[in-house]
Amino acid sequence: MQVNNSEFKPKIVAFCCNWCSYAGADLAGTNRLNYPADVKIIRVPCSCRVNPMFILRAFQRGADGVILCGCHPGDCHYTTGNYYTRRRMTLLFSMLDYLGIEKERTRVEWVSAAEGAKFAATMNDFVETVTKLGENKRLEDLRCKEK
Amino acid sequence: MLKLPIAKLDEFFAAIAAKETLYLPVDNEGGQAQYKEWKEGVSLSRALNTVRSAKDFFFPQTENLMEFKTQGKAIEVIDSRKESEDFVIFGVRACDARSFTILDKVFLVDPVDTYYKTRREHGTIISLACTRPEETCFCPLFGIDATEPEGDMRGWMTEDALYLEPVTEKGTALAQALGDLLEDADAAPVEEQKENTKKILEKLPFSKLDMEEFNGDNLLKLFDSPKWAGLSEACLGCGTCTFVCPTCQCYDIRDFNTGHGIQRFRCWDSCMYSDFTRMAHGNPRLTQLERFRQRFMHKLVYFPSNNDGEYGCVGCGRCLSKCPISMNIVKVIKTLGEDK
Amino acid sequence: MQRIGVFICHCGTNIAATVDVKAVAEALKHEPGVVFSTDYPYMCSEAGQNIVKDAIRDYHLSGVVICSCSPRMHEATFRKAAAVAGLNPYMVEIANIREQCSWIHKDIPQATEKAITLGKAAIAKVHLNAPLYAGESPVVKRALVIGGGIAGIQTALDIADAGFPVDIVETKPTIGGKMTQLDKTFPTLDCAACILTPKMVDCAQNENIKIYSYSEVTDVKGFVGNFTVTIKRKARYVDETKCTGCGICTEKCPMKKVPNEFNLGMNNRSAVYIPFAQAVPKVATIDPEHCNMLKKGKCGLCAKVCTAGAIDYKQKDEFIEEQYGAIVVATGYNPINLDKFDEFAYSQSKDVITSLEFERLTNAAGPTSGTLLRPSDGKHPHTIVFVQCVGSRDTSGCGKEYCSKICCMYTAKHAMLTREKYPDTDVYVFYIDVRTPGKSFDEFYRRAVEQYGVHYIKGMVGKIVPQADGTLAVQASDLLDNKQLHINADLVVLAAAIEPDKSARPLATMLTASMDTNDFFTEAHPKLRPVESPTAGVFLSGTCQGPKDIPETVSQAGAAASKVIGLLCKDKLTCNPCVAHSDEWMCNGCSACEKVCPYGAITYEDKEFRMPDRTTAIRRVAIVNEAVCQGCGACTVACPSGAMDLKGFSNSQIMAEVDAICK
Amino acid sequence: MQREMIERAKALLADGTVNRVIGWKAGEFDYDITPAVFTTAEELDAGFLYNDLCAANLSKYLIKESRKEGKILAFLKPCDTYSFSQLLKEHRIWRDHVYVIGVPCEGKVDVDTVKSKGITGICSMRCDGETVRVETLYGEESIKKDEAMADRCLNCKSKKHVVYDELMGEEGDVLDSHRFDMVEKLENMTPDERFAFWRGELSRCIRCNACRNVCPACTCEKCVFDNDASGIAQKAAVDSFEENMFHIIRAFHVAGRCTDCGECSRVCPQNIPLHLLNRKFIKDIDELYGEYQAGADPDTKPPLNTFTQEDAEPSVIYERGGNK
Repeated sequence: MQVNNSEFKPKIVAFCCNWCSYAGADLAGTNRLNYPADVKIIRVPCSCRVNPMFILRAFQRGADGVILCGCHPGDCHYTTGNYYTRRRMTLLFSMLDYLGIEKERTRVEWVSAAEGAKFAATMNDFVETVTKLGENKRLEDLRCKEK
Repeated sequence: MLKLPIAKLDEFFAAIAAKETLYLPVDNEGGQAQYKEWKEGVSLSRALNTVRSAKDFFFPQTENLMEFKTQGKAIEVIDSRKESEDFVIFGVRACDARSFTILDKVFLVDPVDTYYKTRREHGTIISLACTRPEETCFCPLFGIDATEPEGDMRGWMTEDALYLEPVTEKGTALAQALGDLLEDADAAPVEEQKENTKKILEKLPFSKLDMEEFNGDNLLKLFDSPKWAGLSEACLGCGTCTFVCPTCQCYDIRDFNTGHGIQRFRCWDSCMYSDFTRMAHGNPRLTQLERFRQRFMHKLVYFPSNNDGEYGCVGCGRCLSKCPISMNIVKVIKTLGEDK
Repeated sequence: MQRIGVFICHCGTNIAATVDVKAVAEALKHEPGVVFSTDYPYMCSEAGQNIVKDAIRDYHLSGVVICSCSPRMHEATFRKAAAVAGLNPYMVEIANIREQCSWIHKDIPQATEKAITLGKAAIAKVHLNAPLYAGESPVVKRALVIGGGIAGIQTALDIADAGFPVDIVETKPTIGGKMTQLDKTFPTLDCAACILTPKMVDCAQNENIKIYSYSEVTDVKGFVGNFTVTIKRKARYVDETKCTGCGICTEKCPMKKVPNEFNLGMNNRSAVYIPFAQAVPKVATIDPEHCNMLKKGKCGLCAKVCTAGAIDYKQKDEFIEEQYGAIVVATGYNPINLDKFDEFAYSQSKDVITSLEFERLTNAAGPTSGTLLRPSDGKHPHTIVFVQCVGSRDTSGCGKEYCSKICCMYTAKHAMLTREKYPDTDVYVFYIDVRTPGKSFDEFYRRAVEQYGVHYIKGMVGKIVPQADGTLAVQASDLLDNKQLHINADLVVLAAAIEPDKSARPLATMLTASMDTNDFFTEAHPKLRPVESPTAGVFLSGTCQGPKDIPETVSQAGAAASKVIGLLCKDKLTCNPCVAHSDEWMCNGCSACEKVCPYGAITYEDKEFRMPDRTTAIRRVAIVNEAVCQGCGACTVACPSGAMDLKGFSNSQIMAEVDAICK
Repeated sequence: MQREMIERAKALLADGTVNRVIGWKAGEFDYDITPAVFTTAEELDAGFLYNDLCAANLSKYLIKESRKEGKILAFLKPCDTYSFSQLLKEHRIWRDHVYVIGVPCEGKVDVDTVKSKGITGICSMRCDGETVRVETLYGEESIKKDEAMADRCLNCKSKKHVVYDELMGEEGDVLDSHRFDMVEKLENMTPDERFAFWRGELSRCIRCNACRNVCPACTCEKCVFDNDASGIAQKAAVDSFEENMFHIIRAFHVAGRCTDCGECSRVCPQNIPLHLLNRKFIKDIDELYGEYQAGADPDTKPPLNTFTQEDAEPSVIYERGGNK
């Protein structure tokens, strides 16, 4: 399923943990499962490496959506990393929502190394959601817009 | 003396706004006054003064200077200055009106700060006499008459009318442009108001502080005073006093990578900050005591020494009411002044 | 400014068919710092690697970006190539333009544009890379085996044979594990004790092996090559060094009504006991819950009769700390609790037993000295029903979803042995499927059916109702004949599912080793690294990893041993250089990082600093043990000041990637 | 109380238990009180003050003060003891260099709140039971005390001292406050309304850093926003994004550590209700991970540095209130 977004192309940053989700993304590739090219992946050792600063930075620089993928809770390569991620991101997303920033622009999804199909489906769904929301206006830095 | 019935105030604002952008003090969500652009429905704040001073109009908190774009090894420099438009600031109090003179002494002397100069040239100031000064006001200490503020045009607001008096060419031109909206008037009500206000100004607790001690001759004595330690010990090192001050003029120049180029901008800096004037070798003032001392020595000693005795303070009282720990220039003057 | 070389791989047509590789090479050539950009059909080939190496030398590259397949595939390849050419291997970054680009996008302009963006992100990152150097950590040449069953024993023996000291920690008073309770073993029907007990004795006699019986691991610190393990030696109130195992105390002990766990409670033992005759170490243990002397301070008989003077009522739990280079988990299994299986009347009737209890009933050293007698009345059973898959392959939620793997074979064994010894007995086996893959396994099962006349019935037992006459009414369905069956049995044997020992979960937490939802330890790779845990230095042996029979357990035990030996042979280990690092000038000493570190890699130190204002200050700062840190980065986010950063994935590197992607 | 405190301080100075005292010093008017360190009985007599206007939380000063030679006597209000305890937990204060005397607090009168009632030219302000008598340049005024208090005192969370060496006056209790009412009100708005609300508030930020510098949880040796190497250093809120960024990250960095002392909102020259950001995190933590009061006890793990396997998924925020 390729999302039909002929006009607005969202910029999506996906942080993927090296051990599960990045491998899941690789598996999606190996299985030739399509998802929009708007998704660009940044490899991090563990989802717990992702600092809220990175997420805000992405929005500042023009991202329209940021998704964070990690191992399923309990399966973290580092045993506990994603549990911290879960708390941190829950609070961060809740704060963004509190400030009136569309909460659908941020997401956490647990994708294992075996879930190539889930990875592709997740990305398709996320791109579709963000495309519907349109451009990120509430957390943008006008200086970073291309003039 | 010109007069505008108070009922016609909106009409007056509209007439100015039709020509130029008009800014005036407006109550904000925080329950305080702030300069905002006048639009239909916006009303003048009743507050004595704004939290941020009027210096923002000529020396904004941030200002883009230029942009660099690189293509391969070529660098293109783009001037970020926008075409300046004329604007009018209404409701500037005497203290802020005087602050422009002080800022001019910094920015308009050689080398002239052209960014500042351009804004100055495009701005017309309509000042407004005070009628209800606060306990924190001490402008009389610096020879400022709050009943007769400086500006391109000065005004007095009574219960039923706004009295105006053009002072400069710019002010006269503006008055003429407004034409028949303003009528000639007798100055008596203004004089009466001035008298009343002066009585209150007399009572202000800090309007007669002893400033004798603060001159260049005492520089080292003041600098070495052991009292700075006690004065500065509670200082949080925040920039509140600096940023609400109408005469603080220090700025930092920074580069911001926009992803498409480098935006060079300047922004207010505060001598209270630990990285103020940091250089390659490090910071010249390592402790908060030194930083605190710098701010007051500058306003009370260095600046007057270089500017014919004019202090770098206009007595607006903003720092008195806004300092988180209630340490301020008045306490400094009183404490150090004792050592005569 | 770095001098960066960019290398675009075609991967044959894998990349080149969807990504315009020439366009990518051309576009990236103009990025800041890029001094060389090229493409090649197979970058990972020797010729391709040579292009990289030559460019590093010819263009004095300080950074390399390879746009190719996933870094999980060839990052190591290119890092090695860079190292050969004299470039620090950590100055190489991979842009994944195959799995995450060419393979998932069909539109060539789109895929090309994305490949360029990914390349730019990698370039942006490499600009901020710094050479990293792997540290080294010494290897303690001693192994710990947790669990003294056949898995632990075999692993320990193999490691000891290679010349390394190895300690076994066993919670029970003796090593031997479940296998000591078994009677015969399938499919050869040799006696379990006969093949196990010599190995137990070997352990006891091997100079390299030290057995901590009646002991538990209570704390594990450290990391591969250098674990510090706290072992709790539970007080057994008998001095192991003095006890000769003569057994007089057990005979004289007046408290003889303690259910004997070795015989699964089917007979009794004394309060001071030796689990069984061939126990290793063969020393007595006083059970504090039943000993009158320990409970009430009255008795003391065993001390009086002990000629060796080994009894010590004042003995306390002892904690010892030992260093190990490697840890093998061999915690084994237990049959599941059958409380949730009321329909089988396990708790209501003594004559409904588990297969393990059946083993004891047929074992010469068991409660009946090997004669098969009903536990309720001691009579010989004439009709025996075996029920398979009790709690295995159970999706109802009462049992386990997995297959316990060993039940089909041991039930065939039980049925066959019963028919052989007691030909007058009718034996029924109810099964869902009979699974007998394995050498000589199916032949064994067929012998049970064909030669010994065991009635195998495909179907499940629905209910077992104890009758007034002492028999058990078994209601079952025969799925093949599609009919209901009613059998009056004298004895019912349940093939209870097996599950990991309860000690495994807390142990996994201590070891920071991962487990699956069933509490079986997870292997580092299900196919390629089946005996290693993902936690470096922790290895898996036996049923703690999944259900296994004895030969499989022994072969896995040997495999784990060989991995341990491989590790202990090294004098030093190279550490992952992509680890956390704290800038001590920015550190607040708040301990947030320490709290989230799963490896205990962060400690604190009060250090003296010469401050910029020329004063001296003592500041509490975090210190990362680079050999312990695994580089997850949890600490970097917990740190509010940003003092803690991760090498190779630094804040600025990740933000540079973000910037490049969002541009 | 003030007299008693001065006497006790003098006694502790005299017997050598402490060599300094941190407290509040009288200013020009009754309300402009400055935290100060006193070293002699004379200094105490001349300037030491404690009344219903002494609002500053002194705990943060003890980071530096406790590292100096000798012991310092600190008078801490209930609120301040929470901050103090949290700082101890984070190893920021050398406990054995501080002698803590807990002093009661009946809620502090806030001059900005009084001014917001239209009273100007305040030259003197005295609490007289439940009434605040104000002398102004324009005559005398009076106002009820609870109308003169800031939100943080009206919604006081606790009158209990969580840590002290000695207590003066009666010990109070942890209170049931309505401190989350405003957070809830915001949560019940539509996202658009919330966005408008916070834009209106945060757009006034002048990045003076008063909130950060006064905050007893913000104790970094170098703040990320001052550190050019952090990549997010800012000196001025150049853009609406930076206003958001600064306040979100600051709130996040103190999440689970903020004791809700309310100093941030007290000192904000622009009257931005910054405590509503911190309270949001506190409320979320309470609701999602169980009640947690930072500073209340020395042992519990900060909620962001721990977890349970059953924690809510981040998707919980899609379902939770706040999207009506």
